[in-house]
Parts: sequence; C-alpha cells; structure tokens
Amino acid sequence: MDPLTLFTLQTLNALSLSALLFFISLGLTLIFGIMRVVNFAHGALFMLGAYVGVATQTASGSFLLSLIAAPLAAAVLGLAFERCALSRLYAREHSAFLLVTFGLALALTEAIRLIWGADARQAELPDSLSGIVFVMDEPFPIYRLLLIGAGLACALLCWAGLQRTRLGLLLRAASQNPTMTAALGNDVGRVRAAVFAMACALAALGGALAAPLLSASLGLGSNVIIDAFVIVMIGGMGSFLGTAAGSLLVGFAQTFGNYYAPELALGMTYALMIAVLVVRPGGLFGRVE
Amino acid sequence: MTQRIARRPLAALLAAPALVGVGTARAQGQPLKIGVPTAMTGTWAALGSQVVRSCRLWQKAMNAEGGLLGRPIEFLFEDTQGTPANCLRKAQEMVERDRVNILLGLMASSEALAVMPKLAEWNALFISSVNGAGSITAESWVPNAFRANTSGPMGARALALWLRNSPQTDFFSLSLDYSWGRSSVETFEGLLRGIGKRSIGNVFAPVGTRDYSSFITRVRQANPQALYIALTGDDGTAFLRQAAQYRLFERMPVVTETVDMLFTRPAGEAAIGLVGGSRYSFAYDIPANNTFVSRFRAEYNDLPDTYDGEQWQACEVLAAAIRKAGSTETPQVVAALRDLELNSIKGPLKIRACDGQAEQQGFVVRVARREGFPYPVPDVISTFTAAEVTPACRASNFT
Amino acid sequence: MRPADPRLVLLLIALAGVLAFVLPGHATTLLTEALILALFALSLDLLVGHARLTSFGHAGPWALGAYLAGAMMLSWGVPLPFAVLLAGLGTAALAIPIGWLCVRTGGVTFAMLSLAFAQLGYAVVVKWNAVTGGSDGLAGIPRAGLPDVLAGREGYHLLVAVFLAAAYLVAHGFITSPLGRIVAAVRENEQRAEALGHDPRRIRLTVFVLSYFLAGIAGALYAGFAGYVSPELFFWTVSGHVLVMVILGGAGTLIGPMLGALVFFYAEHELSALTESWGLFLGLLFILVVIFAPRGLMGLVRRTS
Amino acid sequence: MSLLECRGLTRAWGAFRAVDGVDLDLAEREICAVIGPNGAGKSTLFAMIAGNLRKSAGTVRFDGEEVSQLSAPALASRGVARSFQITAICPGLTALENVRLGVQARQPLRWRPFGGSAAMREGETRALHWLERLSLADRAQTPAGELAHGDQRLLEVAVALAQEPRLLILDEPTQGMSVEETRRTVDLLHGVMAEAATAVLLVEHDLDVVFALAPRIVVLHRGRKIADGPAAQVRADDAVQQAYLGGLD
Repeated sequence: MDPLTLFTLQTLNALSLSALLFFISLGLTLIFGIMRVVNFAHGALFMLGAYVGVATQTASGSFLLSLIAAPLAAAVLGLAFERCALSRLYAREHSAFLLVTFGLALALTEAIRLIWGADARQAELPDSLSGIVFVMDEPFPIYRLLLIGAGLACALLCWAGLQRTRLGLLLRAASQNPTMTAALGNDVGRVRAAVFAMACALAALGGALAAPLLSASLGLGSNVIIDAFVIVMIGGMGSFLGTAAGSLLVGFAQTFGNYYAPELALGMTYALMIAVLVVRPGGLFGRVE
Repeated sequence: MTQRIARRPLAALLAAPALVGVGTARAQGQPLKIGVPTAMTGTWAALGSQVVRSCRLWQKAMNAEGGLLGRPIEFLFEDTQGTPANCLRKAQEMVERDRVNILLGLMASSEALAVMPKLAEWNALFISSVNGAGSITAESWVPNAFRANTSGPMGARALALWLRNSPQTDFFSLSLDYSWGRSSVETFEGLLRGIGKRSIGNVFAPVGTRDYSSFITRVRQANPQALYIALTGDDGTAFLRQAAQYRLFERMPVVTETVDMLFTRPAGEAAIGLVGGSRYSFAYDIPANNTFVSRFRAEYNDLPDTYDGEQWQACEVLAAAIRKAGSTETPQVVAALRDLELNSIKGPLKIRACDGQAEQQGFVVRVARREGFPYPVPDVISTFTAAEVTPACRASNFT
Repeated sequence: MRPADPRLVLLLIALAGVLAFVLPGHATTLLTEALILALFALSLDLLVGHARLTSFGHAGPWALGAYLAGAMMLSWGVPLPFAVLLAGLGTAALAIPIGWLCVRTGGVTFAMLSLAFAQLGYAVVVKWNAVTGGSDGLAGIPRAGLPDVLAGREGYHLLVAVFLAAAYLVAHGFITSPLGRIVAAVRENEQRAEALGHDPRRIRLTVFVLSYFLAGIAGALYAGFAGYVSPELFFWTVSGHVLVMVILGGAGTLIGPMLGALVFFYAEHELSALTESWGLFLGLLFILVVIFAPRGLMGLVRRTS
Repeated sequence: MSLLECRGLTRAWGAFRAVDGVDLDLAEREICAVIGPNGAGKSTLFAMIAGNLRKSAGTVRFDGEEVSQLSAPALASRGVARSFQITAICPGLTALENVRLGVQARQPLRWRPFGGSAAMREGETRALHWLERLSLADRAQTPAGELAHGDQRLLEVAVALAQEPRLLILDEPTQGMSVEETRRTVDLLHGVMAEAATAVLLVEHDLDVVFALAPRIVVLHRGRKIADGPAAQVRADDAVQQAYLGGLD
C-alpha cells in the first residue's frame, strides 16, 4: 500500500473507532453533566445492550430492531433503578451514588451471566451491512462506514436536542442549577429520571452497535468503562462537545499509536489523560467544578 | 467459622442439568475430595464452565463405577474470577479446611504460577488442564506440579510441522502483549526457521484491545503469505470477525496456535478455513474419544470443546495415577504420576518424570462446514507423534 | 463523623491478633488477609474520610508496595519487616510528585487522575518484563529474614496485627495532630484555611503521601502473605473494592473502613462459596446498605448504641 | 514608619478598572474604615491587600517588607487576618475548634504531624477566651455550620482575632444582621478591638457602625480614593456627599 492509501485507511479506521468510543462514553457524560454523578454501572449497561441486541437480532433477524430493543430494555431498567434507588440519594454525598451504581454493576453482570450463560454470543450481520467498499482499491467494511455515519448523526441529534429543544434547555438548566430549575416549577425529579434512563439507553445503544465487531461477552463491561472514563475526562466532564472531541482524540491516538508504537499504546492513553487533566483540570471543554 | 453448608451450587442455567445418578453409587468409603478453584465468573467464565461441566461428567462416570479405590469422587468448585489473589485464597482454604490435596482446573497462567510455589508447603499436587504457558514446566516448575494438557509451544510445534509442506514461506505474527502471546509467537518464529521459512515481522496489541482495525491494516501493509495469530477467547472472536469484514482471509490463510470452538463458534462464517494446532478435537477418530464425545453429547447436548477434552484427560491421568499408587496421599500419587503411561481420549500419553509434562500427540485442525453441525467446526487434518511435538525436558521451547 | 476511641480499636485489633491461636488454620489465614485489607481500607479513609479526596486509583500504591517489597525479598533477600517499611517509604516518595499533580484538583478530577496513575502503573508493570515478570508477575516470594516463629501462619498473623495496630496509631495520631486538624480545616473551607496561613495544596499533599505510605505498607504485607504479585493488583476493580469498603464501613471514622473491609471480604468470600451468583447478592446488599445505612455500618453502630 | 503602605494599587479587567491607583497607609493599631457605594472596589482593594487577588499594578509594603507578590497564606502567616464578605468558617468543626485553629495559626509547631496535645489544650483555653469576648462561649461545642448567621459572622471575627494579627481586615462584619444584633456586635467589636494590639481595616455599609468604630475613614468611588481623614472631616466633605448622598453622576 502506498503511504496515501495507508493514511486514508488509517483515518477511516480512526473515525470508526472514534464513533464507537463516542457511543461508549456519551451515556457517561450525560449522567455526570446533569447529575454530577459517576455511574459505575455504565460498563454493565453497555454489555446488557450488546446481549439484548444480539438476542433480538437472532430472534427477529432484523439488525434495526436490535438497535431499538437494546436501548429500550436498558431505559426501562434504568428508570426502575432510578425510581427505587437513586431518587432517594440525591440529597446525599457523591460516595452514595458510587456505591449504589457499583452494586448495580455487580448485580447486572451476574444477571446477564445467569440469563445468557458464560459463552460469547454473536449474530450475523445482514448481508446489506456485511459487504465492503473499495477505498483506493483497498477493502473497507461497510459496517464501519455505517458506524461513522451513525456516530455523526447521533452527535448532531444530541447537540441539536440539547441546544435547540425545550427538553434540552431543561436538562442544561437542571445540570447547572437544580434548585433554580425546580423553583421555576419544573419537576427536577422527573428530569433526573429521564436523564438516567436516557443515559442507560445510550450506553445500551453503544453495546448493540459494538456487538457485530466485538461480540457480546462477559468481559465487555469492565474493559469498556475505562475507555469511557478516559474520554469523558479528556473531553470535559458533562460537556457534550468535549465527549465528541475526546472520542476523536483517543480514537486517532489509539489507532495511529497502535500502528506506529504498539508497545507504548497502553500507557500512552493514560499519559494523555494525565497531561490534559494537569493542564486543564476541567478537561478540554469542561467547567472546573 | 460458619459451619460448611452442604454445597449445592445454584442450578445456574448454563451448568449441567441436575445430575441424577443413573445407578446408585456403589462406592461407600470416605469421599475423595478434589479441589477445582477456577474462573466461574468474569472474563474467563466461558472456559471455567467447560472445566466444571467436564469434571461433573467424569464424577458421574466414576461414581457409577464405584468411584476410585472404592471412594466416591466429590468435587469442590470455587469461583476465583480468574485472579491470582482469589485463587490463592480459595485453594488455601480447600487444602486447610476441606483436607483437599489434589487441585485441578486452574484457569490463568498467573493463577498457576501463584499456587505452584505453595504446593510443597500444603503437601498438595496440581495437574494443569488449561495453562499453556511454557514456563510452568520449565523455569517455574515445582515437583508437585504436572501438566496433562498440551502446552502452547507444543501447539505451535505441531502447526510448524504441518506447515513444512505448505507453499507459504513469509509469515507475519499477531498476538496480545502478555506473556502467553509473546512466548507463543517466539516459539512459532523459532520453529519457522527450523522448517526453512521465515517471519517477516510481528506485532503485539496492547492487552484489552477491542478494535483491531489498525492491526489489520498493519498486516495488510506487511502483506505476508500467511498470518499466525495467538489469540483466544473474546480477543480471538473480535479479531476474526473484524478481519473477515476487511476480507483479510481472502488475501492470506490464517493459522493459529490453538483452535477453540470457544472463539471460532461466535466468529461464525469468519472462522472457515482457519488452520491451527489443537489441544483437543472432538473429531479425533479413536474409540476412546468417540465414547467420550457420545457420552458428552448425551449429557450436555453440545460438542466437547478444547477445555472439556483437556479437563477430562487430566481427570483420566489422575485416576490412572491413583490406581497405580493404590493411594490418594500426595507423595504416593506424585510418585505414581512420574513416568505414568496411559491411553487417553487423545491417544497414548506419558507423564515425564523430569518436568511433569505429558508427552502426547499433536493435532492440526481446519475449521470447515460439516453437515449435521449448526456452525463451522474444526476437523483433524494431521497428527504428529509425541516425540515430534513435545519439547525437551524442562525447556519451554525448541532449540 | 468523630473517629472512635483509640483504646477500643486497639483492643479489637489485639483480639483479632490473638484469634490466630483459637481459630482453625484456614480461618486464621483468611483473617490475616482480611486484616491486611483493613489496613488498606484504613489508608484510603485518610483520603476519602478525612480529606474528602475520593481516589479511584488506590490500587496504585497498594500494588506498588507489593511489587517493591516482593522484588526486595525475592532478589536481595531483604528481611520482611525492612522490606515492608522500605516499600512503604518508596511508595510515599513516588506519592510526592504524583500527589503534587493530583491534589491541585478535587472531586471527580482528582478521582480520575488517581485512576490514570494506577492504570499507568499497570501498563508499566505489564511491559517491564525484566524486572516485574510482566503479566506473569513475581512468584515464590519468600518471607525473607523472618525467624520461623514469625514466618509461620500464626506468627505472620501477629506481625500483620502489629502493623495494623501501628498503622492505626499513626493514622489516628495524625488526624488528631495539629497538622491533622489543618487537613480537616482545608477539607471544610479552603478559603478559611488560606486565611489561617496554610497552603491547601501542600497540606493536602501531606495526607496524600501518608495515605500512599500506609497503602504501600499494606501492599507489601500482602506480598509477604501471598508470596505472589501480579499486574492484577493494579486493576481498577481493586480500587473500586477498597473504595466500597471505606464507604460501606463509614468514611471518616478510621475503624469504620476497617470493619467495612472485614464485612466486604467475608461477604464476598462466603457468598461465592455458597453460590456461583454471589455477584447478584453482593450487589443487592450494597444497594440496600446505601439506602438504609446513610453513614455506613458505623452509622448503624452509632445509631443503635 | 507605617505598618501598611499601598502605592498605586490597581486592578483592571480589560478596560474596566475596579480599583484605580489607590494609595493607602495604615499605622500600627490604627483603625480605619473604607466606605463607598456598591461596586466602588472596596472588596477588590482588600482582596489585593490580603493576597487573594493578583494586582494589575501597584505595590504593597507590610511592616517594611515588600509583599506585593505574596499569596494569601504567606500574608496570613506574616500577621494579616481577615473575615470575608461571605462567611468563611469550617461548618463541620465546632465553634471552639474553629477558633482554636485561629490560635494554632500563630503557634510555632503548628504543622506537627503527631502529638502536640499540650499545645492544642492551651490553644483551646485561649480560644475559649475569644469565644467569651464575642459572647459565643455557650455554643462552643456546636458545629459552626449550625450556628445562626449572625453568630457565624461573630465566630469568623473570633477566629481572626485568635490569630493575634498585626492587621485585621473585617469585610462587612454586621452584614445581614438585625438592628438589635448590629448594636450588640458593634459593642463587642469596640471592646475587642481596643483590647487587641492590631490595626483594623473595616469595610461597612452601615454608616452608624462606621462612625461608631472607626476614627479614620477612607471613601472610595469608582475605584478611586476621593477622601481620607478623620471621621468628622470626611463626614462634612462635599465631594463625599456628592458621591454618596447627592446627585450621582
């Protein structure tokens, strides 16, 4: 491959990885941005999305349906959990949320193992998505282009949703000043419930989209959560724009890092995170608390 | 401390359906307790479930025939989640509280390396059925440790021997950056030189890599005639699926050190054509293996995979040693294990006295579609004698 | 919450130490590991409870102490007590630069920075095969230089109990010392602390270094106990577990996190012996504890007594 | 030689100059009030003097030493104590502990990591003394966060005084207090300020309090000093009335 083709391919690889990482971390930043809470169960919800996605696709044969069923299932679970556990803790310290979401992560991971067993689960992609397209006469999977497209669409959708709609305004207000928002007659409790459910749905959507690449397995949860933390911190906790930038930065750093210096790649991601947090404690686009 | 509640593991969906003893166990004597601290949850859960179901099947078979030396077999399964800290604690508790002196089924190499130095102090013995790291029967070897399963280097050796008459000469290697991966690639590259072929490069993906796209591009850039991978479990599945989406296998055949249905089955179509060493294949056509496979399918309605077979073989080795020793005490069983010979489901087998490694045949398999099976399965395409595939005593490699 | 009366705590630790001669063998070994984890949780409580700096990377000093002590005992046969202390000091030395970067921030940023450093430790240890044994770790670590009476099960248990008691006295002595009170002032109101002539960053650094020192000691004791160290010790799940122990026990009371460590350790150990689905029950247990025991177990103890 | 010498103190955010070239001298034990309408730059001026805010220009000499670049903690350990517009006390610690921390700020071995119980006990007795002087002794063991707003303001003064400072900065000590509380606070402040060997810089809106406590008054308007002198003279100064009471331009 000549250098230009190589560079183009690597850029596409990096974009597809960035899209995947964006889906992984979006739910985390939404929860932190609105509720100032770190969700330890984020990885388990991502894994749940992968399993539900694969199960739906195996049963119904439609990949699209799996992309709807997975977020829905997680949203219902998230809503139930928020109503019966989280809603009692808003007056409490951060550590309460840490412990309760840690408990959810443990319980959810074990529940998944009980329901679907220990073996990895997989579903074949529909033919329309498992083809390739030639980029400078080198094969590139269509599914990864779909991933890039979906990532872009979701980014725009979320951005527009947050900036342009009344719900978005409400969410941002609740994140900056919950007491004031409540004083203005909005039921902040319901906003928080909606936010937690939406964040769970986004995590599960990420899982369903990642399943064709990674397959649904029990190790998925604990590996993914670290990447999500890295991205959300680099981009800026609670900043939607920061998460998009963080995903791109880490996606390109990992893709090109793995190519030129795989030896250092593992440590490099964390060194990058340390560098950003030391220079800008709030992350690239975040507000310092 | 809490009185030991009779251990009834929850009939988890995946585990075997409740074992209804076919004939009442005629064995009366005091039960022979065997400890199995393995990873039943966490990232290695799939391997752990194979170890557990194979032990249960063997227990049922042995107890139906009156147990060992008249004593019924009782397995103590403990979940270590695949971490050395848990494994040490669970193993120590089994040895000291339940008077267990036989340990089987440890999952990660790091767990085996943590437990082995303690065997002398516990006066216990360990027969490995999963750990492939060369060092277990080399620099880290201890007298009470034995390895009934094929080691990583032995798998690579069988593959290299098969590749002697294959047209490809330029190989590229890909693995994860941890010790099993590195030793597997190192062994394979050494063997390549031995059969007049050469390695044109290798790359080690960081542990925990999810997206292999840039490594696939790296392989394409190197453009070898064949690709050697040392990946298993979720990593193997992820790589095979993603590489297939890049149509990598249309450009070059892929070979691997060990083919497990564990990662070829979820890879589906992407695994077809994969050639590699095999630590155990249900397709190995000898009477002993066929009876085991039919018994396994009758019990679990599933094909026995690599670690089902390896665990069963390890149990067979233990049984032969206990019968030969006429006792279940550690010193006697360890002595009986040295130079023990038996016919197992993988053919003739001999436990070497000097490093506890079981000299056994090497197999090479290819994953292909086969009627009557819902997913592509590995088929044995070549067999090599024990002498050809087993490394020298206490060597983790082939000079 | 006020730390409990030290005499009571020392009595409890002495009791735990003496139990070694009463309990059957395996139960003593279990209790030894539980006491080491109690020391680990105690070290984190200095940060989380006393300075309100929630760390997600406390596995870092723990694993570093384990590796330092393990290497010293394995390669140079340094006697265990010295290896443990030197490992603690080594960890504390490294905690100065790391701490200087971390304590500048607070809240989640501090948590994530400490997590990043622990993961960086993991990456270095996995890669540096020559010294750390890579992903296989270091095996067969001897309890070097210990007379037989201390190297045995009961002896080592007593040694751990002594280290735990000493660590508790150090921690309690620190938080009731003038500097300890200033750390509390910085926790409560940084602006007031500055107006009293204290630089918040430097004050936080002192408690950070002491916490890492004690965590290094705990890790070193674990290396002597298990005789094996591996990169898994750095893993973020270890940091998660010790943080849960502190919160479960009741942050800020020193004795609470130690009890939290025992409860967490035995709950996970016994539950996983009873059923493969121990994760489900342990997870639900945590959720219930958070909802019905706001100040953790110590809160419950205080409310009932 | 005066205790505090400020020359050309300026703080500008872009074009807006919150404090514009203010000179201010303060002698040992001199009590001076700084008044001015909202936004005149009073708090900004104090923040620069106490090291809480970087100076755009100007120098500060304290006790003959050039201290313009020093941080708040450094200035505090040189004998500058202050209260804040928004009360800055340690809510989780008891009132006694808060004041004891003030006493400890002057003790030589204040950063001892271990022991020091004798010095701590001695600190507590001194602290109790200040609590009594500010009539808070009966709530010594109450967590500061649970005190009433007025008491919290008084507690903050007690903490500052416990530091036995050379210069005490009081930022609107009676702010948010009822008339009755204000009168009580003024009496208490009058007593303690006479007793303590410290110069005082006082910011206050309530002119009755100012004239009751401060013999000398400085008036700020739009960041510039428009009057500085004995209370009676400043009171009569038409420029002050112009800026304060009459036609604001």
